[in-house]
Amino acid sequence: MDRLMTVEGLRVTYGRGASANPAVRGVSFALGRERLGIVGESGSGKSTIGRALLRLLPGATIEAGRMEFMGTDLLKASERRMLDIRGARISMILQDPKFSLNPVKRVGDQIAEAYAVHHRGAKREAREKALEMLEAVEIRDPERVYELYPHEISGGMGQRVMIAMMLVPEPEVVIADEPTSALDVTVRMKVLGILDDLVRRRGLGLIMISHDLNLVRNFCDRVLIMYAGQVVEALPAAELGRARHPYTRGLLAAQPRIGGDRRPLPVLRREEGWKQPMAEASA
Amino acid sequence: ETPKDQLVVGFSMTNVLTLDPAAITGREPVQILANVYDNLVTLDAKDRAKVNPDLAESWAIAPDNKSITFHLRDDAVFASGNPVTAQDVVWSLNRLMTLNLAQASFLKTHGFTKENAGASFTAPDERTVVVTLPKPVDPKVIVQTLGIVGPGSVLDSKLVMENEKDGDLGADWLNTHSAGSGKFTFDGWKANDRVILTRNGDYWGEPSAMKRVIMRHIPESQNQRLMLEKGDIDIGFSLAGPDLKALSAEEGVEVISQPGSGFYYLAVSMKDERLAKPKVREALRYLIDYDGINAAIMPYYGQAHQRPIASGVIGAMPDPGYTLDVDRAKTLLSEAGYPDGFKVTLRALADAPFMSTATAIQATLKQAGIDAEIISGSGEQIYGAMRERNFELLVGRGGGGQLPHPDSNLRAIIYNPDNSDAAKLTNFQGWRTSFYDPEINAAIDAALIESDADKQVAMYHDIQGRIATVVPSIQPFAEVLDSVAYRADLENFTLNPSWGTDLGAITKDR
Amino acid sequence: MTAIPMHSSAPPRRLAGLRSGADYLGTVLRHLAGNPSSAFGLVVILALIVMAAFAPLIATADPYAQDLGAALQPPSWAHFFGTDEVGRDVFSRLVYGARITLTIIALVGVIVGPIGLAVGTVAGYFGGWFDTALMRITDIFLSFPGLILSLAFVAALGAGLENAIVAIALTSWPPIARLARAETLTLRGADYVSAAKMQGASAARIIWKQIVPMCLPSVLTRLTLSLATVILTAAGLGFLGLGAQPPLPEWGAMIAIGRRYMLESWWLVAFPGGAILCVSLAFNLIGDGLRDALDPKQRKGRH
Amino acid sequence: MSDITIEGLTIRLGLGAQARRILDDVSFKVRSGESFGLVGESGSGKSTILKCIGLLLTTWEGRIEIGGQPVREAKRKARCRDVQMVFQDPYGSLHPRHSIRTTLAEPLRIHGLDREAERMERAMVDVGLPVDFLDRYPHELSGGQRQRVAIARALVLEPSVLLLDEPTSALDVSVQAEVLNLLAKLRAERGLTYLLVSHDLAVVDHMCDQFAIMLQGRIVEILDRAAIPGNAAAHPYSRELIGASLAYERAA
Amino acid sequence: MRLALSPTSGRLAGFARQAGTILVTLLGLLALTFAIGRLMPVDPVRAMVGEEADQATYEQVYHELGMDQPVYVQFADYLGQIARGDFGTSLRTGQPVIEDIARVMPATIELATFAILIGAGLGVPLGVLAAARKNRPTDHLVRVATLLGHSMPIFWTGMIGLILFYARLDWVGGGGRVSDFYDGMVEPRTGFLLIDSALSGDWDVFGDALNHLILPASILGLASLAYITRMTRSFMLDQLNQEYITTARVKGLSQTRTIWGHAFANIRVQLVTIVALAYGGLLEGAVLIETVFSWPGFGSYMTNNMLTGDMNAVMTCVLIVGVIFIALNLLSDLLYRVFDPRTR
Ligand SMILES: Nc1ncnc2c1ncn2[C@@H]1O[C@H](COP(=O)(O)OP(=O)(O)OP(=O)(O)O)[C@@H](O)[C@H]1O
Ligand SMILES: Nc1ncnc2c1ncn2[C@@H]1O[C@H](COP(=O)(O)OP(=O)(O)OP(=O)(O)O)[C@@H](O)[C@H]1O
Ligand SMILES: [Mg+2]
Ligand SMILES: [Mg+2]
Repeated sequence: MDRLMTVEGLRVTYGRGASANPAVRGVSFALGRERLGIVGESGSGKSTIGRALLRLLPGATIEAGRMEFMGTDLLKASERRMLDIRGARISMILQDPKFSLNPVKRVGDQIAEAYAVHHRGAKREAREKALEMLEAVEIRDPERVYELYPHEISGGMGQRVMIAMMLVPEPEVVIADEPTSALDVTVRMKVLGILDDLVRRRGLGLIMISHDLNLVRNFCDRVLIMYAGQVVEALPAAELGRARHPYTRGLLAAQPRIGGDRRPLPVLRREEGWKQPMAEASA
Repeated sequence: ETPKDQLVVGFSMTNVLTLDPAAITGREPVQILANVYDNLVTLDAKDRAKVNPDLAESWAIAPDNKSITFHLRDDAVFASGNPVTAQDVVWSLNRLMTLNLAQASFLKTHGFTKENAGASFTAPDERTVVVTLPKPVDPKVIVQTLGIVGPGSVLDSKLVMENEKDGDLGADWLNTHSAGSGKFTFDGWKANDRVILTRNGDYWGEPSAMKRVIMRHIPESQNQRLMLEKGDIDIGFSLAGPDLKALSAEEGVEVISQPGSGFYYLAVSMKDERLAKPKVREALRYLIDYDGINAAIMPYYGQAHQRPIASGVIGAMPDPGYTLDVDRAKTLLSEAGYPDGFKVTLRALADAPFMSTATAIQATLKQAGIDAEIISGSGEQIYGAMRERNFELLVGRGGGGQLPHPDSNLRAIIYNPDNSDAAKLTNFQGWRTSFYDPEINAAIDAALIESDADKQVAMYHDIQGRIATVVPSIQPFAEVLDSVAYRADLENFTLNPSWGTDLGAITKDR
Repeated sequence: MTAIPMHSSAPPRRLAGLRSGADYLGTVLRHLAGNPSSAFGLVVILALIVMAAFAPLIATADPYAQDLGAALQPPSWAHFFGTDEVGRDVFSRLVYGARITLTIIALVGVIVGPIGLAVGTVAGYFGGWFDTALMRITDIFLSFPGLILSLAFVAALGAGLENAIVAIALTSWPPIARLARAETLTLRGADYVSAAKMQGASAARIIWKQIVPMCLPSVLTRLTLSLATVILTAAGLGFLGLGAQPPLPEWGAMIAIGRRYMLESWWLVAFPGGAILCVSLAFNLIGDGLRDALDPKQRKGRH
Repeated sequence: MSDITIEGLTIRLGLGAQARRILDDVSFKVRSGESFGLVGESGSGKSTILKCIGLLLTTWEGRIEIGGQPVREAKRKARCRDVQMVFQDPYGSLHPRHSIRTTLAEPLRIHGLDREAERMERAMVDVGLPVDFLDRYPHELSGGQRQRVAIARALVLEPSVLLLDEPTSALDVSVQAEVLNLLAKLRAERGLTYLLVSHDLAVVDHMCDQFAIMLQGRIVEILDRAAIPGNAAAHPYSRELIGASLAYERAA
Repeated sequence: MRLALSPTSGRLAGFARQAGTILVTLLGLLALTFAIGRLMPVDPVRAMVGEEADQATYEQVYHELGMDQPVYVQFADYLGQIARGDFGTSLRTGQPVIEDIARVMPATIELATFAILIGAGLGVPLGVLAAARKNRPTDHLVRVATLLGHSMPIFWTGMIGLILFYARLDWVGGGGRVSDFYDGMVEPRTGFLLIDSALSGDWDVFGDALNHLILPASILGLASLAYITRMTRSFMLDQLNQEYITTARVKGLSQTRTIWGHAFANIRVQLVTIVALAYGGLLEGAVLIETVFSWPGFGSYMTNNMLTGDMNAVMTCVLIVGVIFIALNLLSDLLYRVFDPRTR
């Protein structure tokens, strides 16, 4: 398994001085050509990690022992250099298509643009790539959808457009930030299928951010569990059921199940000690 | 630099509402029409008491003082080419009285009416005009009246009647067209912008050296001043005091300042029981800082003057020498029963120099315990209130004087033949201030018909003496000055105190 | 089931909705003070208030005392800012004028805010023909030439400070009403408004208790910006002779009168002009700052 | 008694040409003390039904009765004391400028109820929040706590019917568990009637006895809870929906 | 801020509704103006007959003007007149109001257009710049610098401009639209001096007119600059906080392209709206600068007529301003439909 990315001791702090809010507090992991899941409750810093990797946090301070992507130091790289990396080599599928697409531009053009930024002067080619990509994410009538505006497409289509946009420049690493949270079950399954398929065929590194344990368990190779800005546990996805950290265990138990008994659901009782990662947590 | 054969004049034309000689109001239109229309006679620009021939070569006053006969010159033609005839003169005067607009009042004061106009103005032949006086007046006053622009302007009756609409006697057409025999003609004016006068090539006398005169609407005094300094205009007619002061020091610009007509005064309403008391009015007389105001505020607007008869006319007297004397005023107030003063309102136009003057008077009144609240506003809010006899104190300007005759001043400022509210004699400031003194009224009437010049002067002196003791409702503190600045390279520029400056006489020395 | 402890992650740091009023104000002020430009604005307004409060102590002379003999003196140690056309001390007049400026600002603020807020929220909440009618009226006032409207009202009611204030207020409320309406339109669908309806609250109660507090920040922001304009409009009315009446040392009127002497006696206009500039700038900057501090649009675009 | 009876509920919304039939002849019954679920695709009209019942929308046609009385005929205040609603988004349903105390006091004042403090405290205890939270503001609470406050606000008027519009979809599973437990407990204790909208069949299964599946403004099928595990639905859409949910869970 | 009449549905119904709305607004405007005319303590009759006239003359003119009719009769008469396309004659100039306005309007349009070109041409880029550098020195500098123009009484800046650039430096022309020498040299075809002189190839006149225009236009432009800058900055900040901006950056777009290619596309309609409104404001609100620069324009025409009580002229002016605002409104509405796919 060749390494695409190495992160050591990542700390991200929003704000300064008295209002400083350390959202990520020393996270380390490595990513190969695999599907790495990050789970954790709302506000635990999952999205922040994703954005920090792409240096997309203007108001925050990012520190790390190491933050490397295939030999490039992401911490020290110039903004110019980052422009070449963003999109082309690492891209990120943002959470909510409703807000993440430019409302006044045709969705097709937005996809094509992602390609064109990194392949100058090829407008027609960009269009074709975009159409191809739309087809790849199983959009039925790509020619028609290309011409639509974001408000004219459904949530599921939006999510797929977003995926198409982020995959069209053929990056090596994709960070998917809750790519399906806005979808209902039927659509969710389809979208995940597409993503999974693309990852397998292209052999890229995928970071899947979510708070849905079922999802991560199904679609990832490894899982990091975050709590309060730290990785508290790291396991192979298949072994999630055997997680030892009380937070992880609590999460697993709190889920209602179809056909389950109707006894009160176990709830989490948060403890200070949870903020300490398990001894062998670093992955 | 303005062109050599064109004259550029700056003034504020906000008040130019029409260019029909029978309907104009205020001074700016007079300045325009004076160069477009001729009168039978003109008032001398320097010697105020002198009347010069114009369309009339000569005139004679009947021995019984009941009529005046004018003899017209025979070479005068209108700009249209029509000859100027006695019929035109009579028609013009008839038109004035029939329309009964602003300019009719000059003659109405002396008994002329719409109804008697036909009998009063007659033309025995092509070249003779006879004016018969409907009531006894000093005929000299009538001659002078016919010398002022507006009532005396002679119109081209043929041309006007060609353009008559619905029996309006050409009023609509004359708004924007000229029908005169003067040195210039015009074709309408652009409100807010300019009036252009074009040389009348067929002028019966010496034609103007200027091909055209551009009269520009420049409402801001400072702008006028800058343009004058730079030579972008030749004459600035509506400059404010501070700018005139600065210009007088400027190389290449001349400033003249000479007595015009009317006074700056403090008026009281006699309807107010406090102000009706002579002692109170006398106290007010000593609460004006005559010297301070005239030195600090009035330069170029007015000069010290305390009597209601303009300087330079017959019967004028030196000032009685009132000064600011707070102690005396306080004593007078105590005697009147107001040792601690009182509260009043003081109205003044929002313009210079009224506001500053009112402010200054407010401060001196305060020293005697009189608490004056200033109300400033537009003409309607100030003089309108005065016309409705609904005011207390007021700083204003007025007092007749377009005619160089003491009667013009006295009639405007003190005369009040009927003090009832119903009389609505709003054109008399005596009535507006509710000042009523039958004795003075009679004296004014008598002086006007006195045919012996020396006796007449003595009568006017007596009237002024009485005024000093009865303390009427209006106390002048300055006499209006007309102040104009112009480029020093203009020649033959003579400021006419009746606002009818002859622009056609001007040449440029370059 | 027992109480769960608070989540450890910090609550979202939003300014909208802080504990008590005073606390809220404090936070806003701190936010404003933290930004150099709005801090400058605060300092100027503070200075204005101090000047107004302690005018008799700060002024070096009686602002109304005339000395016709010492008219139009240039700035000197005797008269810091020179004297005016009737020999009054410009500095002292400026200091006392702060009171008038504050009065204008306060009164216009007090009139315009509530009118605009009331019209806007009521129209927005009820919608339908009621909204149409109110908005038509607003449009009429809005598209009526502003200066003409104030001019007309001042002329109608008579020149004077109070009337000028009323006149300016009359022309300033429509934009605020529009703003409040737009805000209300987005708020009236909010769940907490529905919740209030479900509880049986009357329309008036909902507007007053639920909607008004939410419109307040943006209205306030807009109001500060209007106040800067108000000062200038007052000066413009002064220019046309319809502002405060003499001898009141109102800054706009001081400029209006002083401009006649401006070319020689620059101090007559420069100092009041500078003062207006500072205050108007200050309000503009505070308005900008408030916008950043309070504007609900600054909230993150997802939930 | 607070049975809910809905018959032929139809509503059109939107202006002019954009007007659309949002609900089309919807009928169902909920017996007093029961918990009834509404599931279906996004935009199918689930929330709209609740809004019609709560008279937040008034232009509907058909019949809605609670406890045998048509809702439109009930007095506003009486109706409000009977039916309360809990909204989906705990961040949007509490007024950000009102303290919890104000939020809870409002309904009491509107209805002029006495013993304000006592009632508020009881509501807080009922939903498992410490009484000193009364002086907090919404932004000082977690999502779960906010949702509890929203429930407390609904309870403070002691209604018999609760309309629950996706009350946990904005919360993560750990918090969802708290809220679901609370709702279950309250129903058990007070015999409340629930009408619960959710898109998560696991939640519906956990909470409801019966549920309706909606598609484009119509109810395609009303099923018993027991129909879920074996996917016993008849209508193809229902089958697809239940199937997908089961697949998702099984994969776990 | 958007004046827009809310986008309604159903073409025809919408159109009828809008027409009705416009009519009601205009009627309201007229009624308000009429009421103001009655309330104003200016007396057109007095203005016409002058201070010295006696009561008889006054009453005669009062009657001739129809002022002795009940107010509602006067208003109805006026409306009837307008319906027949007759806007009456100005008492102040004795000329048909429409002719007067046809003369003063181009002067103001010329001034306002130049001013807005300056204001928007500088304001929009500056606003974008300030937003992009929010809370950094550039931002503060831009805001304070542009606000300076907005915070000074315009008659004061105007006068200072004249003293400096006209009197001292002699860079620009003084008051008025053109030097007197050139007055009346070009045939008035459109009324716009610049266009007329260009049409007839009188480049001297063109240059001179431009020379007179540039200073008042710059000062007006400077005053609107602050507003436009602030609004641009504020719109831009709203957009820069949006998630789609992050999307654009994730794609690897540079900041410049993100701002101009993505954020700007979302604010252009709002921008056009506020610029249009600012423009409308300049058309009616340039009284002070027109006075200072002796500019024979619409603003001072309207104001002077108001102060004289020449209600015929004022009503027409107000009507025109109303129509301008409504037109701008419709324009902004239209632009929303064209540029913002969500409103189509
Ligand atoms: N722009 C910001 N400024 C200040 N604090 C922020 C900002 N963005 C996020 N935070 C804070 O950082 C913390 C981590 O946020 P983040 O968005 O990474 O959480 P998350 O794990 O993605 O949560 P969710 O599941 O809700 O998306 C939270 O406490 C949040 O309040
Ligand atoms: N006021 C309204 N005007 C026009 N259409 C409306 C209005 N309110 C709701 N709708 C439409 O009615 C339909 C049903 O909306 P509703 O909110 O009831 O759906 P839902 O089933 O609750 O969906 P979700 O699961 O997304 O909450 C939607 O298509 C919505 O767009
Ligand atoms: Mg996140
Ligand atoms: Mg819903």
